[in-house]
Amino acid sequence: MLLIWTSILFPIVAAFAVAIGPTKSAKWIAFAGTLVSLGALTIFAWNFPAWHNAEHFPNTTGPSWIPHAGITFSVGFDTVSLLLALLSAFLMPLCIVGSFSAITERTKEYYGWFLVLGSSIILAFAARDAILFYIGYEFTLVPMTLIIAIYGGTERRVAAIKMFLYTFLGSMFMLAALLYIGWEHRLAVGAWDFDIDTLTKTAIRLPSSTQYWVFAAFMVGFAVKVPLFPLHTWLPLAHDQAPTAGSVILASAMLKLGTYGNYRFALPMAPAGGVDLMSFVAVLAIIAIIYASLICWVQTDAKKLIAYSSVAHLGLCMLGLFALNPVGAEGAVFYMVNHGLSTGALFLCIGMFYERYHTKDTDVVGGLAKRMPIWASFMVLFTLASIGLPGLNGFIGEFLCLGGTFISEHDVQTGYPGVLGPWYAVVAGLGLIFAAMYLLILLGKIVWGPLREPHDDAAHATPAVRLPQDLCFREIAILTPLAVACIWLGFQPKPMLDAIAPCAEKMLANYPKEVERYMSQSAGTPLASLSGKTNESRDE
Amino acid sequence: MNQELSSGFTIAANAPIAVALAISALLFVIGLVGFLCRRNMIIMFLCTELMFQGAALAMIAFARLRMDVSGQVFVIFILTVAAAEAALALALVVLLYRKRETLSADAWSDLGES
Amino acid sequence: MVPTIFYAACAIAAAGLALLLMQSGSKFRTGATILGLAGIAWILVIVVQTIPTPASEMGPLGLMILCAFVSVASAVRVITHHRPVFCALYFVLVVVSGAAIYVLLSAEFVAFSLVIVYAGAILITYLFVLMLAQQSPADIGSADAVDYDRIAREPAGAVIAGFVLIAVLGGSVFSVSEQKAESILDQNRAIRQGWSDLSMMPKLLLEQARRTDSTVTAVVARTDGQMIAVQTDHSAIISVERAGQMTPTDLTLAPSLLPDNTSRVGMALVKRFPVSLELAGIILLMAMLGAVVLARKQTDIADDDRRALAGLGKVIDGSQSSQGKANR
Amino acid sequence: MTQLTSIPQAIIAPELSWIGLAMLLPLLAAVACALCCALRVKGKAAAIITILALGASFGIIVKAYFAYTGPVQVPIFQWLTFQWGTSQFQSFTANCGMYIDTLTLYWMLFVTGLGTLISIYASEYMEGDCGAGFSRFFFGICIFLFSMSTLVLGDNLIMLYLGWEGVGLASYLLIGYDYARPAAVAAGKKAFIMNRIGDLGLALGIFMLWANYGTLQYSELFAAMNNGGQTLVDWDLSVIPFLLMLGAFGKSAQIPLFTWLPDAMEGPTPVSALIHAATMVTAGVFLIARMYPFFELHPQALATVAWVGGLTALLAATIGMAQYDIKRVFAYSTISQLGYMFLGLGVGTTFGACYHTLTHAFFKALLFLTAGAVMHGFAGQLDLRKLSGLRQLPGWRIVSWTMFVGCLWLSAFPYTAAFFSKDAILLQALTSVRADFRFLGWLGLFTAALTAYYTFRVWFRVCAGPLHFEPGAEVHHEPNDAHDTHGKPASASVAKSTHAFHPHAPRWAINGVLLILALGALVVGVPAYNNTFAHKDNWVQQMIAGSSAMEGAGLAEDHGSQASEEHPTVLGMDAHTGLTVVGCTASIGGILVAWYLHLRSRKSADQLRAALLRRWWIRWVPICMENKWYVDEIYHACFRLPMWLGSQILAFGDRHFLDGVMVDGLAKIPIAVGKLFKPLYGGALQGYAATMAGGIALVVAWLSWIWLRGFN
Repeated sequence: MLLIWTSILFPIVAAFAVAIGPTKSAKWIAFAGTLVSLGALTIFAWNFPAWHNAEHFPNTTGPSWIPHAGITFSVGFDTVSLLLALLSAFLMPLCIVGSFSAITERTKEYYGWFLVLGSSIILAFAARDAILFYIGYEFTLVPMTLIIAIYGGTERRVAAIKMFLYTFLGSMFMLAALLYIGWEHRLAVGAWDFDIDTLTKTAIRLPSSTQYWVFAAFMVGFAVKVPLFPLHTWLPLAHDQAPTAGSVILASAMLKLGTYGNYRFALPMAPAGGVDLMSFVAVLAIIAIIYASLICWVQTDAKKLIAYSSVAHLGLCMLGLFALNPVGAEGAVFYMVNHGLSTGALFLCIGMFYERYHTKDTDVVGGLAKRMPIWASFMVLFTLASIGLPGLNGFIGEFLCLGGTFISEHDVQTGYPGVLGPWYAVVAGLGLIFAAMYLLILLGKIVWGPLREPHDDAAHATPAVRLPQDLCFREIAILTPLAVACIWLGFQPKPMLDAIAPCAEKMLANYPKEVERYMSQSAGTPLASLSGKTNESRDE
Repeated sequence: MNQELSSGFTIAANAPIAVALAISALLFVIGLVGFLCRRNMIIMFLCTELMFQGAALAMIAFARLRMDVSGQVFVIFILTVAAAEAALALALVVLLYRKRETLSADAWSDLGES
Repeated sequence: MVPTIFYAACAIAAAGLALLLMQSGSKFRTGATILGLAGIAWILVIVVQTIPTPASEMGPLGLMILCAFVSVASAVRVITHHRPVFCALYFVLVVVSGAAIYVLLSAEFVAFSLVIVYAGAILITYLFVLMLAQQSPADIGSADAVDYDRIAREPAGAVIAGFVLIAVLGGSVFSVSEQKAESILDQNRAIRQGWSDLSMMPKLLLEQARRTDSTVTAVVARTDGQMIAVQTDHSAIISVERAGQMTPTDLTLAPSLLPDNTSRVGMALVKRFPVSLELAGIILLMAMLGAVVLARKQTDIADDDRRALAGLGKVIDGSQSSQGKANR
Repeated sequence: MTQLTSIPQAIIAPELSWIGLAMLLPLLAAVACALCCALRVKGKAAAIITILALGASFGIIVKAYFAYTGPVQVPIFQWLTFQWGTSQFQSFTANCGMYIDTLTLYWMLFVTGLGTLISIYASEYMEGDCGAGFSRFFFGICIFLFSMSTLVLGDNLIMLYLGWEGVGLASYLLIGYDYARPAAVAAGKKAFIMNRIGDLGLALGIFMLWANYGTLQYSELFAAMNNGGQTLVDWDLSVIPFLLMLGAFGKSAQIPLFTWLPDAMEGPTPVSALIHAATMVTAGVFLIARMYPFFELHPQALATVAWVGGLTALLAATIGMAQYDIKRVFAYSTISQLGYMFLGLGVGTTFGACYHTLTHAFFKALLFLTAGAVMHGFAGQLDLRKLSGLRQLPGWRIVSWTMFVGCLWLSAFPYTAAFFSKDAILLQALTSVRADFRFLGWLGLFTAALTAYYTFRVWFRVCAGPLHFEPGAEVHHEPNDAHDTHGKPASASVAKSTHAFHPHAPRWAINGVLLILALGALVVGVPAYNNTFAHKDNWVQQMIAGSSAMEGAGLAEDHGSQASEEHPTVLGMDAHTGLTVVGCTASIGGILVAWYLHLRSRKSADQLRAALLRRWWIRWVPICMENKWYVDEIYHACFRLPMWLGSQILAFGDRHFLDGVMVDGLAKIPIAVGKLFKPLYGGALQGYAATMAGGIALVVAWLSWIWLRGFN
């Protein structure tokens, strides 16, 4: 518990130190703050006793915060949240170091807010109290909005406001759902309690129609954050305008809050709703994959391209989650981590070349393999990881997500309520082809090909920080851990898979009952008709 | 004798107190109307003082009703605040008058869009 | 009582006030005044007749109504008079009649401090500022007041807003009280509170005890831990030590020995709201500092240089149009 | 099709894990090459490391071959494995392990062997890039060898998929080796993406297998097939072969997905030889051979393979006839020969297909390497109209004559190894009971004649005839020269520089490798002689028979038993004799035509072309052939362009409709409401106060209404 609170609160302490300390030392204080946070979390993970079961640790209720509302300072991790928190804590120092040369004005505020951002993300992952989660979840928006609005590109204000309002509006629905379940709990028990496990126990007893609406409200909130297809438009703009490190955290950690929310709240709390809305969400996810991939194809802005690719990738992740079977869930969770690594790294790479050329337009800059071979090597590696090349990390998650989708329909017999099936997997699989297409086009433009550089001397005349032509030691030191992680997870995913598997099962633990409930009902329910259809198709 | 309604309102059922409350309401409203109607900034502040008077009178009336001196104590605090407010507000008025050479509040509509 | 009647009274009063504010000529003024006074009178009548008043309270009630008329009428003049100085003077009248009402409500201390602070200090400040910021009659031209003092700003809307407020408030409050109409002055409670206040003032308590029995040397806590036990006849029993007696004995204090209003207010101030008192002091200090900072002459050397370049003279007082323009 | 005989059950043999070094060594070598790359090593260290590692892994495979006793499964470490229940289905197992049977060894032998030889060749060929891309090149080669070994050795389909995509990656990196040329980059991209399309099919096939059989381990899959194909789900299994087939078509450049292979010739020639001729493109053949039992899940699956193979062979041959770039000719010939292999697989002779894979690997690598030598020596010149009579040039004899050997083999000259391997395929087709297979057989024979023609067209043009050459502008710096000058006369500037140009002849490494390969091409004919003259099972047949592809091994006893019932005939003769006669005719006929048109009277070739172009009813034939039947253009118009337009529309819609109208439009509602109330906040102080007073009045009115209602 102490270690968790250290990792959450130390960045805030460091933020205060940054605020009152001298400007010159701000970045080093921030770096130290994030390192301590990462260190504390690593020690915690090292001694984590629950790697192989789905329990939370510590599993005790924290100190009470608002007693009569049942809100407590309860923190604890299960494997999934620990992995995601570790990912965030791992990326945080890298982002800080990555900002050393990019942020030269108002550095103190920048690093201060960045630390607060990291802290709130870890809080959201660590929270075992729904309201505490909500606070962490929402509070990420404040520093992120400031980081975008102050340090971003030319349209930074619009982007920041749009991001804030959009995601805030979405999470209102989520909060409503949480409060509603809390209210139901109060009706049943007589006292407020926002412990997530307790709420889950309450929520699964709600009638199906209620669960449907609870699930829908959760989905609206989390779908904005993920972002799912029609609700994604804030993301490319925010990514495009955010400073590099902001994009990294946005893509790698903040979007994961959306998928994590599905994992932690929507799916386990409202299984009946999950069953009802599964195919709907899956169709949206598939549309997201194809739609975003196609848009990526014609993007000329490197960062926007990666941003849209995030939409597509997270669509696949959502598809895996909503296959509602252990394979898909496992793949989805694995994919969350992997997407964080490879997309974060890609954003860092794009940021590095942006710092040198002050443009992200792939029509203007290109063929940088000649100028920056080291950068090009990293870029190729991370692109391949993002494409999902076997042997690198992206593949595992992608493959399992697709596999889960593929066998989802068949799972009706094994106790999971899947209605997706091969056709969903086929269409989603097209996304793999498109991913290769647009990412290789990106590579072909900026890494390969004849050298093209902008003849904009003004941009080079007054560099804030002098950077060497190819990557400097600091930048290599940022990218190397990410590259190692990508390769290592690709070749040795087993420990992580073993750790995730019980959690994936636990998330779906309530679904077999739902299946029984549906099965026991008369024919005409969606599942019954679907399984009937399956039988027919088999007979053909 | 004490009649408290469940909603929390205490009804002034003593005629002088009721009259005092009525006066306090009238003073408050007249102050409000004056604040809204008059253009002279000094008079507007005078009208806020009128509203203060209304509020203070209500306090006294309720203090009498509840037989509790706290209400009176609060009137003293209101006096303090009124004095402070008058000092600051009048200083501001002087300042504003220096800038625009008029006491009209309409001269200061910079808060509005366009 | 039907709220509708109250609404009608409010409407009449509002109409009178609105007419007065519109300043549409002296021929309406009398009628408007009568209308307004009638409306206010009706409101007061409604209020008074809602509550059955015992004969013993008719005297204070009459005085109260007199003060009410004075107070409301002068308040109306405050907001309708063209000349700011007269407004301020009418406000003094409001304060004084208000103080009279305070006295009727047995809040003597506050009444006097009101007169001293408001009439004596605040209103004088207002008058000073009026003098400071008043344009000379030559600027004003023909009329006896500047335009912004003569012409009210959307009086109808303001009056409607204000009287809707009073109508709904009064309507709801006074219409409900109808069925529960009985005096709720809780004498017992007041006495208890008074004795309790006294018990918190050991010196005064001892003094009052000595006044009853001169042999008393000390007042001690009673066996049940309380200082005072209030009797049903409003007297109080305290435990005292007398000269030459080893054990404390009881002593009954008559209700006439209760502390008066001023001491009770003082007591409440220092015993119950000490922090607020300190805060009030800080607020006053801050206000003083703020006023000094704000009202200081906003000129400096650079400003003078700028004016010199513009061919203007040195700043004599702060009010210069060029400065105003520059600041826009 | 007869019902399967039982596939031998693999035994688990962890003690054989040393064979895993054959995978590990290239990987380690890749890491070492990457280090060389990072440290900017100037010398040939990377090449030496690669050659040593590949040679060692060849040695390991040879040792494994001699130690082989029966199919074994060798677990190495757990890779992608988890389970969530107790039943077999509730687990996903894809460990890093090896499944070693004769097919594996057969493939690994020529993959590692040729890999080693071509690395030696490349160490000389690529020396111009020392210090620049040299280490990167060998990094790619090592990655390729690692992936290919994984593909072949892996004991489950996920390992195969890993290798499958890995070779795609290596192909991408090596085609785009010369990344400054847009054509090379585009070709690499195209190769990767087209392969991805096939890979999707493969992946879906893998899912399908997993869903149905609950396992992806070969041994368990084969066991399930032996047990009568017990499945967990009663899904329609018949799509499995078609999905797997799609993967194979992508990787082996068959008809819907073949256009990447000619473009892949943008890569350095050793890459073309190793990856795009000898080994990687045969992965499709390997996949089908490995999963052969599953291709009988649908009766038309193998027929589809046969048809696709036969048509690809013909189509590629017709295109190859009209190309002027030597490497392109060879590339189309590769597609064509791969078509033969698929035809063989389709008509049911895995033996023929695998044997042809082996012979093809040798002679095609040989041909590419000679082409590479020419390109190397003549500064990138590959246009066969600008080179002539090289065999007379001192120092070029070895190249010329080894090329001659390669051409003989490619044109299936009688009694060369390729003659026998092609024979085996065509024989099976022609003697098939199915009429369409017999038709495909005749088509294959016709294609063989075309093959002989275009092969010798190259040789007669380049190596025979009077000595004449024009150097290319160095291909590494000038992107458009060698590949896009079809049909244009040689430019004057190039001709001028001829006098000053001295082609540098290949040295020992290139010559040595060429000789070894030529020897190898001879040697691989030995099993066939054995078969033909001794009438007993040859080595290749034995290798195939011990594996999952045993169905089509064509063992002598099967053959004999079949013969006793009804001996099939070709043209009324005994099948063997008949086919030999017809095959010889086709091959020699093609060569003779080539001799006439391209050596005896080269003008007549141009006259023929002109004559064809003059006649409107036939002119489409040369035009289409020269333009590759417009397949690229059709794909562009049918798929790429509509999708690109659609993407533009989507991007526009996303920005202006979804974001602009929907999202911003929603955001405009509060703005509009705000505008409605804007007059209340005009800036005048009293305006705010009046609003506030009105608001308070409203709130109080509402509250008191509630309050009153509560009491009445």
